[in-house]
Amino acid sequence: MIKYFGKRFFYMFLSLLVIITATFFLMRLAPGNPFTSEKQLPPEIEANLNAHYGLDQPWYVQYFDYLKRIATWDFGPSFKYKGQTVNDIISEGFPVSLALGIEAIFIALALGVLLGVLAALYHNKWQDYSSMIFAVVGISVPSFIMAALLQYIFAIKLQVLPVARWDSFAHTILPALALATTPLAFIARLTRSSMLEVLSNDYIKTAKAKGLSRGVITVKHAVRNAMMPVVSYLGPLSAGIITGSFVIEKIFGIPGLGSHFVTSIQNRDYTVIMGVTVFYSILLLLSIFIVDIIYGLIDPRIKLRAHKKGA
Amino acid sequence: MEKLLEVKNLEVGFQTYGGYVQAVRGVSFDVNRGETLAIVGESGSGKSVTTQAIMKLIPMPPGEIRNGQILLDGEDLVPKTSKQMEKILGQDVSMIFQDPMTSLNPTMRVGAQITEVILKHNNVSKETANKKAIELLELVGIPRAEERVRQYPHQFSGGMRQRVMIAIALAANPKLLIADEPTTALDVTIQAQILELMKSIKKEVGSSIIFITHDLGVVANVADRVAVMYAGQIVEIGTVDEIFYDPRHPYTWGLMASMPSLETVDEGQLEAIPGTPPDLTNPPKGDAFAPRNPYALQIDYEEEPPMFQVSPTHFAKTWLLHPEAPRIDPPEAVLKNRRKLAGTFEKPVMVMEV
Amino acid sequence: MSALPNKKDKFVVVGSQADHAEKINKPSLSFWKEAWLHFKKNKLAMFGALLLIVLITMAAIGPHIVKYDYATNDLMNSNQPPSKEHWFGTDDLGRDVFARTWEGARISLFIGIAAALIDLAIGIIWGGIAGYKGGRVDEIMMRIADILYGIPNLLMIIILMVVLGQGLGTMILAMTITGWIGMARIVRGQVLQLKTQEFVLASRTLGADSRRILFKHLIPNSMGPILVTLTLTIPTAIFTEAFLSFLGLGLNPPLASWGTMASDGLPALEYFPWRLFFPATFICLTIFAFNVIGDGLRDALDPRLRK
Amino acid sequence: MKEKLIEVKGLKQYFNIGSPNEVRAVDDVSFDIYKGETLGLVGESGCGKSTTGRTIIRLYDATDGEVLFKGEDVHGKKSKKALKEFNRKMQMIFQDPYASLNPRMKVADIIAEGIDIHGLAKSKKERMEKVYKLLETVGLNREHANRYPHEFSGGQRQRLGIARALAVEPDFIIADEPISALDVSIQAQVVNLMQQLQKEKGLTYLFIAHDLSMVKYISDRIGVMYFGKLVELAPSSVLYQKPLHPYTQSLLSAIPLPDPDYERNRVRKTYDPAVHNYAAGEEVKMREVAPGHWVYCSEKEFQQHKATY
Amino acid sequence: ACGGGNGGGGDKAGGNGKEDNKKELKVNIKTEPFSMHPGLANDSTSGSVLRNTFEGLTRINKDDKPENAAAEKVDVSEDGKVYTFTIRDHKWSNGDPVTAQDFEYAWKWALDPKNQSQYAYQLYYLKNGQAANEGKAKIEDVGVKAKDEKTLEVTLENPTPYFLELTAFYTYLPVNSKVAQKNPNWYKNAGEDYVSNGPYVMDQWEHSDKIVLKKNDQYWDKDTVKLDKIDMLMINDVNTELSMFKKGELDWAGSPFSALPTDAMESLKADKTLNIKPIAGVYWYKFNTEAEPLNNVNIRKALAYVIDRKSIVEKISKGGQIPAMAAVPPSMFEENEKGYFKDHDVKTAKEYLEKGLKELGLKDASELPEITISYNTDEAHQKIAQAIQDTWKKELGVKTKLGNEEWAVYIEKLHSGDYMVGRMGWLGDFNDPINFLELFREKKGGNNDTNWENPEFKKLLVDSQKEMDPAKRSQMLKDAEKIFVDEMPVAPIYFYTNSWVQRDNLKDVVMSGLGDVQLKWAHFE
Ligand SMILES: Nc1ncnc2c1ncn2[C@@H]1O[C@H](COP(=O)(O)OP(=O)(O)OP(=O)(O)O)[C@@H](O)[C@H]1O
Ligand SMILES: Nc1ncnc2c1ncn2[C@@H]1O[C@H](COP(=O)(O)OP(=O)(O)OP(=O)(O)O)[C@@H](O)[C@H]1O
Ligand SMILES: [Mg+2]
Ligand SMILES: [Mg+2]
Repeated sequence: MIKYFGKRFFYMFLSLLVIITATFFLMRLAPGNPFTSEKQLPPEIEANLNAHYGLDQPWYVQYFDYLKRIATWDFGPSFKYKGQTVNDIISEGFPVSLALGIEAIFIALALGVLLGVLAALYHNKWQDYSSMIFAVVGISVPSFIMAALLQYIFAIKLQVLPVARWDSFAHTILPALALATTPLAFIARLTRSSMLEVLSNDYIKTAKAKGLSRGVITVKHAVRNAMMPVVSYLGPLSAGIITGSFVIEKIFGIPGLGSHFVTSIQNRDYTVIMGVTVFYSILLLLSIFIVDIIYGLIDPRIKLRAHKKGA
Repeated sequence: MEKLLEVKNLEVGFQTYGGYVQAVRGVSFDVNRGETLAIVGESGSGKSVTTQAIMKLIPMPPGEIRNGQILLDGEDLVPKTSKQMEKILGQDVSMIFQDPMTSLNPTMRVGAQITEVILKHNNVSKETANKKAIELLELVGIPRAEERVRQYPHQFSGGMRQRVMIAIALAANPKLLIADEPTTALDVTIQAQILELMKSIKKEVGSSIIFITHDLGVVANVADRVAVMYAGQIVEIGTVDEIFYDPRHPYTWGLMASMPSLETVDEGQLEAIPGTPPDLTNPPKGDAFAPRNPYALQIDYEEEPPMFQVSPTHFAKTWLLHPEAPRIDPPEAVLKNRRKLAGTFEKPVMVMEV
Repeated sequence: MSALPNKKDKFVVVGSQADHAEKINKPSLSFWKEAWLHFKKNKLAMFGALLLIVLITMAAIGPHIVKYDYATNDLMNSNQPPSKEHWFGTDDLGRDVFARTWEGARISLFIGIAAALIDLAIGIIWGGIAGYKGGRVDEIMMRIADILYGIPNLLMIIILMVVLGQGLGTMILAMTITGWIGMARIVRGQVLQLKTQEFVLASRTLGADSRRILFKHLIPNSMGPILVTLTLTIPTAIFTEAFLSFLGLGLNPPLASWGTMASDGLPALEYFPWRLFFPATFICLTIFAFNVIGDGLRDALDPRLRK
Repeated sequence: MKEKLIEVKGLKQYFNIGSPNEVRAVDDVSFDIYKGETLGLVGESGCGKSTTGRTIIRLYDATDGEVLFKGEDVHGKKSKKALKEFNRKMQMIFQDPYASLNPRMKVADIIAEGIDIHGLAKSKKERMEKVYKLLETVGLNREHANRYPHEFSGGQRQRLGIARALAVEPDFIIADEPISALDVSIQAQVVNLMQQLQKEKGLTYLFIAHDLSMVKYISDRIGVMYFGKLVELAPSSVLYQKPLHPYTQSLLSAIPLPDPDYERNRVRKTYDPAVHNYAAGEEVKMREVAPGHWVYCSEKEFQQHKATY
Repeated sequence: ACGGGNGGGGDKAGGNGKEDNKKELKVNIKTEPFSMHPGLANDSTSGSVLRNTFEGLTRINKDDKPENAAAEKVDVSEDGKVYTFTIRDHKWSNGDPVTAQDFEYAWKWALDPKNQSQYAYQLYYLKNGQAANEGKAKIEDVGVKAKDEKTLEVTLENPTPYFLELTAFYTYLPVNSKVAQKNPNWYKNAGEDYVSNGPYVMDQWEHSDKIVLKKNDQYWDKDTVKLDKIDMLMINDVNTELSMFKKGELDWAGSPFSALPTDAMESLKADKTLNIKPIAGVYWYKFNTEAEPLNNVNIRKALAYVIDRKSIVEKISKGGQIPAMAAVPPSMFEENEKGYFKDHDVKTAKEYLEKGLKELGLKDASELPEITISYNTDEAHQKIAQAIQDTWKKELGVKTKLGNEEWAVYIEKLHSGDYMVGRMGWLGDFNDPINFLELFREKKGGNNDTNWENPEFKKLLVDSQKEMDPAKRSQMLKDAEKIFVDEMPVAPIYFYTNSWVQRDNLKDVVMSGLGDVQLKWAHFE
């Protein structure tokens, strides 16, 4: 077990290193720099700025300096937002994205599983068709359109919810819904197909032969076993969702982390790009790891062992 | 003997893309209290479908029970809803499936899978159910049962799992236990253990058993009576001795002859049944076995044979038993074992129903 | 008994019909034919297929059936609602939305299909080799895939777009750079499962080399899941294109894709809804079509669900 | 003395070497197979029968030991060409008639795969002729060439598997439980066919099964395996009449026979490896108790066996 | 749709109107400001906030003229090079008196190279300002000196006629030197140490979310200030912003804090809620005068003359922008409303084209090399580019292609001359025509980009700097502009406007000619 964790963490560390390296160099490859502005800076000033942020150093010095800093969980100062550090940006934006993300995951999971289970239980009946049409429609609408539509309908036309911003619970409803739509639909479909598979298993027949009621069979025997693919989808998904969505945050004016993904690149705010990437990657790797652990909890057959890594 | 189960003229079919499959075509038999009825027959002959129909486990759709009655203690199960069946399943009838590897829920503790049935059908507390589960595991010969209840199926070997399945099936003291090829997936030594276990349990608990297999050796071992199925019909049914020592249906002959026995020393060819089973989407006219039957009569190709009674307990569905049929001797392998059994009628009697 | 009519002449032994016995009555159905039969029964999937055919046809002929060119401005006639003249209305530069929609269909579908095909090629090779070779090779190849998968996709795409400049090629490259991983995993999983199957062993005992085994046995038998994944990759690509357009990283105008049109039309939702409605509807319909076709295929190709 | 076609010497096949779940699937097994005979191999599930067969045909690389085919080491380094030639001479028939045929290939292509790989047909026509001939050899007809495996019944499929193996004109065929998945009524078809082919083509078989009655019927000699070891090897009738190793005895006593009277009286013996009570350092190996009758035993047991034989 | 939206907005506005004197203002500043330190701020968002929290020496008043603010009195020396400011008696929000030292400290801080101020060049007018910033002179030698608590003496490099305009700019704002020296991080967050001397103080700063200003009790002119609180939200999406305005969640939408969605313009115009005000800014297309065929002045002229600016402003940008046929906005040179040539002058354009082609030895426009129009990724730029592309093709038969880049890349491309035709917007930092001409003074000047240079033009600009007579100076600049337009290194497209919607009862929001907004006097009626 310890060996397993050791190996996992080693790989996580390795992945992270590769990700950091790749992003670091990709970023530097991108033309433009953080200090470009409409009115060109005098070259002396620019050189001065570069020197201050260490951008005049050879790449390997910058690279290793950066690695050293990250090792102490210090992502450095933002190049654009004077006086703010990347750690500040993350620690301010992440809680918002996290709260929104959790709400969205909750909606997606609850409704998605419900729909998927219903569809599987009533395979090829109207319940199945309507759930799946709902799911496919959910998948078919790009999130920026969905967000704009929700906003238009509920906030502007019906005036029942606020248009935007991050204040009260009412403010969270539309963005959470918009954020949840696609995963909801995915989860519904995943659940359906894995439920169908599970339902065709012999142990479901056994359960029926025991005289258990349909509800008990569904909940105790089928759903739990059908959750595996959902869990593995949920891992990367939640990493993506809780770090915020650019689209949703932009349209709903939410001060989350997601907008930094895009704006930091556009601003060439190197440290923010790196910081956000590293943070996201760590979350992603962790979530994949957690998924594997949950796997083990759900399915006792899966042993966390060093030499046999679950595919 | 008292009849526990009566199946009358059961017809089951499936709507499939390839057409309508008449999986069970008018099957009638009964099971007495405390007896073991073995059902043998080729793959696809409708053994599983018949028994699953009794438990109403046929997926509907695409399946349907088209016709017939299934009387359990005189009560017809066919019209029952799945809600009503819940009370009967597990309690009055329970089932063991072929593959012990997949018949248990892999993510649930073995104990919970047993107590589940007990709690459903008996009004007892969790602890009592737990105790009962441990007792059951001991009954089916699993050592250290107190520890084992807390383990998961994957921690059990195939034979042990099948024992667990038996424990589950027995949990609510069912009147009828249906075992659908319970030993096919196991190897001989373990098969022998499971068979012994089932026999001893039958003695102890007194349930009736329907035992499906296509291994004649197993049949000889466990059965009191044997039903031979072919193409969705019972073609012969009788006591185990009658079937093994005085079979009347050419398909039964074929089965017997195609198996070498340990004593067979001769180097001759085995008597294979040529050809393949009929397609049940459009079963052939007349006797379904005729195309593969070396003794087929002209009429076999034209008219379905009726059931003939050969003894109070022995029936066979073949024109060969018709008074006008020519006398035909079974193959060597069958002849060798043939015995004159007490109770056999002088002449077969044609009956419409069993 | 006496009820029986005299059939004496019928009671003669005629024996078995050995010939008849080996005959296969059912018409010969290849795997694909059977799958098609199943697919046909799935009304939703058939609807999707039909929809897709219509969309593809329109992409082919659509731009030619109106007299307007997708790129020509007509500022005096900007933002006209749908009319007899302009069936889908005009956009803010007065361009005919109908012509642009079908021009956009070409590009969106092209992006989708190209990205999916590239994913397919890389995925099959990568996943196939990893799965078939197994052991160390598999471990290393999958590790690489894992690491690539760990890089935030969006970040990667944006950075690539920025580094290489915007354009169709970059867009497809950006999408496929991590897009193939899903496919590779599917193929690997299939191959892992199949390679211990007896028909593969049989081929090996006959002396078949890895290539033959991979391409004659393993890949054809993974076709079901591969196809399903493929039908789901196409909408993902179309989707990503739309998303990138929303970020302003779309194609260079006056080229139109549904993505650029939709993100163009989004702010006009309240005022000139047709500018969003048409491209958005067609994005949704296309994704819908591919999804239901994918689902249909999944059901039709999965023998377990088919039973 | 008959000509030895296969000599298996000290064959070992371990899986997951070095890891905690190392499996010694085959552990130091030696036997010979004579030209033209059928050697049966029985034992309970998981005792290493399939692994033995697969290692012989090089599907696995042996951990240790050697396999000689016509005196040549199978596992030794070989050129591609020699390997191919070897692949022709040794073939395998598999257990699961459903899994052993590629469901996406037409019967003709399945059967012709060996022909294609080894370039045994010069033209398309010749190829098809061969396929037709093979189909007829296994009792099917030409029309079947254009069909897909799933349209066939289990017995027919198994015959297709045989046809595929025959296509490269092998000398030796390993049949890994070729009939266990088949119906009783169909089993005989396959067994008959195999016997007929053996007679016609002078084939040699290694016949793996756990259905002892069938094994006995088809084999000239039988080997009994237990946990990766060969524990007894004898001509088939001898093995049934005079089983020496307690495991063989137990195995035989567990087989149900289609005879109710016999069944009512059958007494099952159980095997407990502890009965041997081998002392530390005692050499346990295969010893020839009577001509052709080998048992895995210690010197002490050997003397006992000899005495009571 | 328009009526409904308006109705909704009206309801809400009416509701708010009931509470007679609403004292809270809600605006959207779109994005997080880069910095709230006057010396570090380098973007308009930061400016929008700072302008209302700090008090510079001067403030642009309702008449768009600098008036004394933190300074009570200004004396200018004869040669126009020495300014002596007397600081008004007033306090920082924490009660500290505002002193001349605070100004000296702030300006020197910004010029100190170790402080990385990107806008330090705004202070280059000070003597030794540039040298100090480039590390070539000591900070102590910069021409700003606190003679005593209340007297600030500023020495300039050159006589700068518009220096009092500059002192209202945010880089010239003071910083409480006591606090700043004690806590170098004082400006990073709202709180006790974030002290200012303007009409409002920053009460709350939730990064990327909002800034809340409240009335400054210590402000010297606090009786003029009517609002108690200003919420400055950061909502990036302009559609969302407008929707919020319509729903009553904002009191202001559009320029200068943010922008209005172009698609909404028509409906806003129809409702008569849209406000438009020309500002000192120009949108133009720069020509790379070293790239074939743009090195030919006639070709450049042809391309510039043919552009249909009226259609562009009416149909694309829609914000009431003024077609630009000159370089300097009409707010500085009134006559530029008409410009130097006719808009969409196809005939003349064709003549120039003919001439240009002949000079290049080409027969037909189709033989011209393909021209790439570059712009940075943005919908509006893209649309204009498409319209111009279309016109060039239609009217002149010139082949073009579009290329867009993301801002950071684009600007670098332009600065390095790696382009043919590229769009650029230019906004004045202070109210003086020099803003729009100066950047073309030298070929290598950082913002020229066109590689164009003209000795006469250069001389006029240099001389104007020393000219103390406003009228003469103005004429010199006009002459320079004429040369510029004649040579056409850029094709002006339009002059910027601010367009916005606001609550009807919101009054006295002062918008300068540069487009900046002052909320000092703002109030609800
Ligand atoms: N769900 C189903 N849908 C369609 N046909 C079915 C279904 N279940 C069973 N059948 C068909 O019914 C027939 C009888 O099947 P059944 O499973 O009873 O055979 P069996 O005698 O149990 O065979 P085996 O020995 O292989 O278990 C077969 O032809 C089978 O194809
Ligand atoms: N590729 C493999 N990797 C790891 N272990 C294996 C592998 N193949 C076989 N084994 C193990 O080796 C042992 C012998 O397996 P083998 O398949 O040879 O048994 P068998 O006698 O053929 O059994 P059966 O009668 O069930 O076919 C088993 O414990 C099996 O789990
Ligand atoms: Mg069955
Ligand atoms: Mg095996």
